[in-house]
Amino acid sequence: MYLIRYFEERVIELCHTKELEGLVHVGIGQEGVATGIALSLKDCDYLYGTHRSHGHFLAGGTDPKLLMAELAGKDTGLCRGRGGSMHIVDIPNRLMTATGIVGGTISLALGTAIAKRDEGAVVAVYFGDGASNTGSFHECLNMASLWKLPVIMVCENNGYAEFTPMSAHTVVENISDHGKPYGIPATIINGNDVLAVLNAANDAVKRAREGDGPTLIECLTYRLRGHYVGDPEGYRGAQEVSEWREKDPIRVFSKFATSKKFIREEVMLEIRSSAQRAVDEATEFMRASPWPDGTRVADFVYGPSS
Amino acid sequence: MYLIRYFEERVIELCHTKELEGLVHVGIGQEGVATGIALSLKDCDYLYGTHRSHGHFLAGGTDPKLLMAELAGKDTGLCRGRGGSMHIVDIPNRLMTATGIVGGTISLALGTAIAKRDEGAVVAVYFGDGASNTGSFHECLNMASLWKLPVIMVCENNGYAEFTPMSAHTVVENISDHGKPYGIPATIINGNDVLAVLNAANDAVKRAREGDGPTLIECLTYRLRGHYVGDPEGYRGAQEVSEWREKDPIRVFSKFATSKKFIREEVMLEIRSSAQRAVDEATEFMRASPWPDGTRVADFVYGPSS
Amino acid sequence: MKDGQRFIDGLQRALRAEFEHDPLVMILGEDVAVGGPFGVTSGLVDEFGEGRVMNTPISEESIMGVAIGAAAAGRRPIIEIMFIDFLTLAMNQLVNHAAKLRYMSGGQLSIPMVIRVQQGAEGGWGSQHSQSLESWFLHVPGLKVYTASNSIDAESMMRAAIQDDDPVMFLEHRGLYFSNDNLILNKIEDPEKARIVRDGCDLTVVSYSRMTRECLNAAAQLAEEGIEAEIIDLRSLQPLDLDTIIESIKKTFRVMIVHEAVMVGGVGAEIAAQIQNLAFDWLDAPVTRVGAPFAPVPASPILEKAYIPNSALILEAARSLVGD
Amino acid sequence: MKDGQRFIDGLQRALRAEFEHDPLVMILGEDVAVGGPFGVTSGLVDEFGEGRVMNTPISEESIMGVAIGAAAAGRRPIIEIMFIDFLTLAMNQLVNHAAKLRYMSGGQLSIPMVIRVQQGAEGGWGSQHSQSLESWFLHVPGLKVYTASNSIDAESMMRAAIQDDDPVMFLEHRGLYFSNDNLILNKIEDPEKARIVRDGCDLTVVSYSRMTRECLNAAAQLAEEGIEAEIIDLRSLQPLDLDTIIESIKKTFRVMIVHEAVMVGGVGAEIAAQIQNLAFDWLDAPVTRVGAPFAPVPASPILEKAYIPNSALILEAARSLVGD
Ligand SMILES: Cc1ncc(C[n+]2csc(CCOP(=O)(O)OP(=O)(O)O)c2C)c(N)n1
Ligand SMILES: Cc1ncc(C[n+]2csc(CCOP(=O)(O)OP(=O)(O)O)c2C)c(N)n1
Ligand SMILES: [Mg+2]
Ligand SMILES: [Mg+2]
Repeated sequence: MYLIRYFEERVIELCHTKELEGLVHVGIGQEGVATGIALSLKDCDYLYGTHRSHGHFLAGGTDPKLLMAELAGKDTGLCRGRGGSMHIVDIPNRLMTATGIVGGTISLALGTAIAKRDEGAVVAVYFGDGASNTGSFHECLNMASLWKLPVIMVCENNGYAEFTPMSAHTVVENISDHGKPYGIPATIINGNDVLAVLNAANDAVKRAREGDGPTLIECLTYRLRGHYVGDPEGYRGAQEVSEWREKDPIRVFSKFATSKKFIREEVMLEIRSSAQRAVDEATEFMRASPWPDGTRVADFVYGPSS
Repeated sequence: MYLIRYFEERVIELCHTKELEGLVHVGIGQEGVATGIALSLKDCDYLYGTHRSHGHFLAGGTDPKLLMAELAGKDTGLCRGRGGSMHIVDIPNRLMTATGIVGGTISLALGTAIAKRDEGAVVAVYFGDGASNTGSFHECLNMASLWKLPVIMVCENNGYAEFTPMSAHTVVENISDHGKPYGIPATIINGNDVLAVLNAANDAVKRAREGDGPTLIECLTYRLRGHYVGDPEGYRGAQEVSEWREKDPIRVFSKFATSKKFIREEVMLEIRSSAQRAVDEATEFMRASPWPDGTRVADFVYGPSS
Repeated sequence: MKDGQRFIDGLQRALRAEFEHDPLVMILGEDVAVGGPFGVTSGLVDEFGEGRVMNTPISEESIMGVAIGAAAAGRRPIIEIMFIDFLTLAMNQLVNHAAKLRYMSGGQLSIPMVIRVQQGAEGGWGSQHSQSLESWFLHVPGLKVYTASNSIDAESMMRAAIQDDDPVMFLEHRGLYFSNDNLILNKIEDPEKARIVRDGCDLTVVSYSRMTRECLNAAAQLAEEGIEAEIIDLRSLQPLDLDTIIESIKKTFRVMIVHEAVMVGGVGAEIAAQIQNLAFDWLDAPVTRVGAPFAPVPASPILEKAYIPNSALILEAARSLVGD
Repeated sequence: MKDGQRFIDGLQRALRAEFEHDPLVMILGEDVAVGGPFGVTSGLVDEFGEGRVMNTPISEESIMGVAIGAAAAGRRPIIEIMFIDFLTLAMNQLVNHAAKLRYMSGGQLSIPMVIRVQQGAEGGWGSQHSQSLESWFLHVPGLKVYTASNSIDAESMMRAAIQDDDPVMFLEHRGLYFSNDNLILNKIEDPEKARIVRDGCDLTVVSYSRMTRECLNAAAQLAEEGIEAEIIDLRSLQPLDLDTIIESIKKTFRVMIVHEAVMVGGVGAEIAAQIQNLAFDWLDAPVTRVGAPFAPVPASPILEKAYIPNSALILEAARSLVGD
């Protein structure tokens, strides 16, 4: 979680200094979800992200160097600079793809589940509260339940779709209610409690792996920063943000872990400083990396045999 | 109901003799729904159909002559021959449009409701059990409830989407279950009981007209003929069809009405023969009508001012 | 009529062969397990099971996504879109994911899938069951677009499409399914090469899909008038085999392009633009285009007949082109 | 910079004026009530209320349908699609209903609506937030397609679009929103007439939207080399004002078309095809097309720069065209 937090704080700085361009969404405040879900998955499993997926990928094993280089559009980036923040892909870690299309990866996850269910794989996919408005989400609930697919649908409910609070984009009380008509087991949990996320995810993974079909996990969380880097945030008050700051998943977990002595103070410090080091290294790597060759802009459109 | 039934039986004959071409879907067996809904609406209300809308339109006041001419592609047809069976429009009767796109009119109905709610109008829209698989249906449930629109969503659940029984296209038990997450009042009724349909529709219309928002009415019914005229119907057994023949909405209502003496036998006979006459006249009218002028094929693409 | 020579027979042979040849091949779509409305996939489910022949709900956007997700994970899915008109519901997944994932991932992902699409005007089915939208897809880098006018090409090109590592749209004209080939054709190995279906020296006629047949009809009439048309069936629209076209023009100096789609913004526009650039000095007359008028497809059989380009229209355009 | 001369100011004036002028006008879209991500609709909700400025959920397909249903019932809705890339989700309603309902109903229905679409590549936003898909819509009878390159046209054409009785797509290039007009322009009453933004006699350059500005930059450089380019800003893409183009060609004998969209299958294809037909004998050289390479829009700023056609590329093409 520290790695994700420090990484994204660095991303914001680099956006401000224009070392990073593009439309960048950070998930600061939502690290508990990314971390809990990633911990529940095995090497054989697959994951799909959203437009806000740096954390999903880092938690899933992505090398921060390759990610930072990608965000900067360098040739050493995960996607050779072609993807950028919203379209990262890390196949060695089975992080299939992020997407700039809200709700766009849910159906992809179903397809991957069909392809890989016989190998015992589970597929997790993220989507937001806003994405619950998209028709495709509902089409996928139907198909996932009809075909009993080993899919974990993780809703990061941060209470907003861009600048619109949930109460203004739906009358539905809980996103997890959508599971009911389909008989899809659905839980609501505190997404800022990484252990709660992990527990719920473990249950869902178990169910999926045993052939019992999909699970919907609604993680209540909050993004402590703007919708995108540069968002003036006129749509919410400082009070609300500071209340959620108290529930910062990293703060909550650190306090819990050190107070209960699961993790010693020194170890925690070491975790933090190694995360900081990794982010520094990633930044260095990004800076030292070459730009892609502009004349190769039309590479990778078709496969090598075409 | 007799008019619809006789009309569609004639349509089938005319398809077989090739006087009618095109892809034609009849709703024989489902007349109870069309009739009950139409009876609940006032002149100021609007209605949207599906690909199977001859009955919806006839019940809504469409002149059988103009409809028959349209199905034949004559210049005197409702749409000057441009629409055909799946794309009929009858604006004088506020029958806004049928559509060849499954689930395609639900959102249109919402828009018309927004436009006309201040005039006290109610908008009814039909869709099938198969259409409940389309994302747009769910997007519309959300918006209709969010905006409390005066919309009546009428599901003609005939148990099949083309050749696929409902159990194979969804695990959802009742289409009306989809109303729950949105707090949309939803009822399941016997769609072959025209009075039950009328009752449910009256309630829904009242609610809509009083500003209390949308209602979902699931009408259980059955199409006694194939999905389209010419369908070999390999996907269902004769036993099933004959069971439903017993529940034919016209037979049920006629028996009820005459046995309870609501309608005298002679009146019923007169209703039947006048329906038969209307269908004969429609056929004559269609036959006597001129074809559209082929050189005007690109008329009506843009409005007169363009 | 020998059944084996119908367009649909070619498709069925290709599907069956690829299903047998590669266990990763699968098909999904509405009612495909019962054969679909035209019977193209008839019998597949009995032979290869529901795991590989999947009926789907009416959810075009998401079943396109499902196919992409399966392809991304190494399967070779074929998705059937019952009518091209409904492909409008799946454009997001097709354009934003299928076409772009290889690129956006810097080559990490392949999306080996076939999008089978039935299309075209025939029988008075009206504006929403009759369109020809292929030109849209020419404009989408990452997609390939194949068509066929006969059973031989239907078979060999479908097999090639399934084996391709990129998303291939395969357009099937409804008016062709049950038609018999009226020519004995050789098999062309490369699916992306055009086919010269008739030799001629007076003008070049470029077409594809069902219109190839109308062109052949017109050519027979033209021959009686002493005009010999060379007819090229493009087969692949993306990539386009310009070489074959230009070579022919160097012999005929005159060219017309015929398609059923609306003329404005159609495939003919791109071809005409390329021809006038590549063969500017070889052209004795402007490139002529024949396509549908600027209107939706009408339902009335009389209007539909007036709408679809036919051999009379082609004849007229050819005569005026040669007279130019 | 005078604020009032920015592209976005023109749009805002048009929206406000039409909202005031006609109570049937309304707007709907994601976050429009808070101004949208670019602030185009800022303040409208305060002035005209939530009944006319409606925030919608993320449901592109259905909000397009809602707009159509409102238009069919007599309203004049404007729908904002935040990025053209998401319009792929609403193609069904746009193409199968908005464009066809007048036709299919035999003229009973009118669909007076405006589809405002932000689009274009700028700032490294990547393949799914940068496309230029306008050529698709040229191929759809029933739609009109307007663009603007400056605040004057943005204002007058948006007003005309809102008053039009047919569905009009209004394309807004993100790279223009906050740019100031660099020319003093007169207002052209007819939205469907092209604008000659620069006179010249050596070649004709046809463009639209942001690329008009790149063409002007290139023309300044060309003038220094003694080449005078006539630059035509098309404004409306459907219908196309071919007359203005052909008239210019009769003076220059050379023409090139420049757009940001992928060259293959772009608007330039249709224009080139029409020009070579209408002005065959007037052309001293083939119609030249400049457009993006055949690839999705890359995210990397360096690649994006290499991708978007710029004045250097236009210059090069112009030099070679004039030298031809
Ligand atoms: C299909 C589509 N429509 C609209 C957008 C613009 N958009 C980007 S993020 C966003 C809000 C998404 O909300 P949510 O799903 O809750 O995710 P969050 O941003 O809160 O993480 C919107 C509307 C988009 N990217 N894709
Ligand atoms: C978007 C779309 N997908 C597929 C079809 C093909 N199709 C026509 S009717 C139909 C089944 C519809 O089932 P249902 O909604 O239950 O209506 P019913 O035919 O039973 O009246 C299908 C799949 C279509 N017309 N539109
Ligand atoms: Mg959210
Ligand atoms: Mg049904």
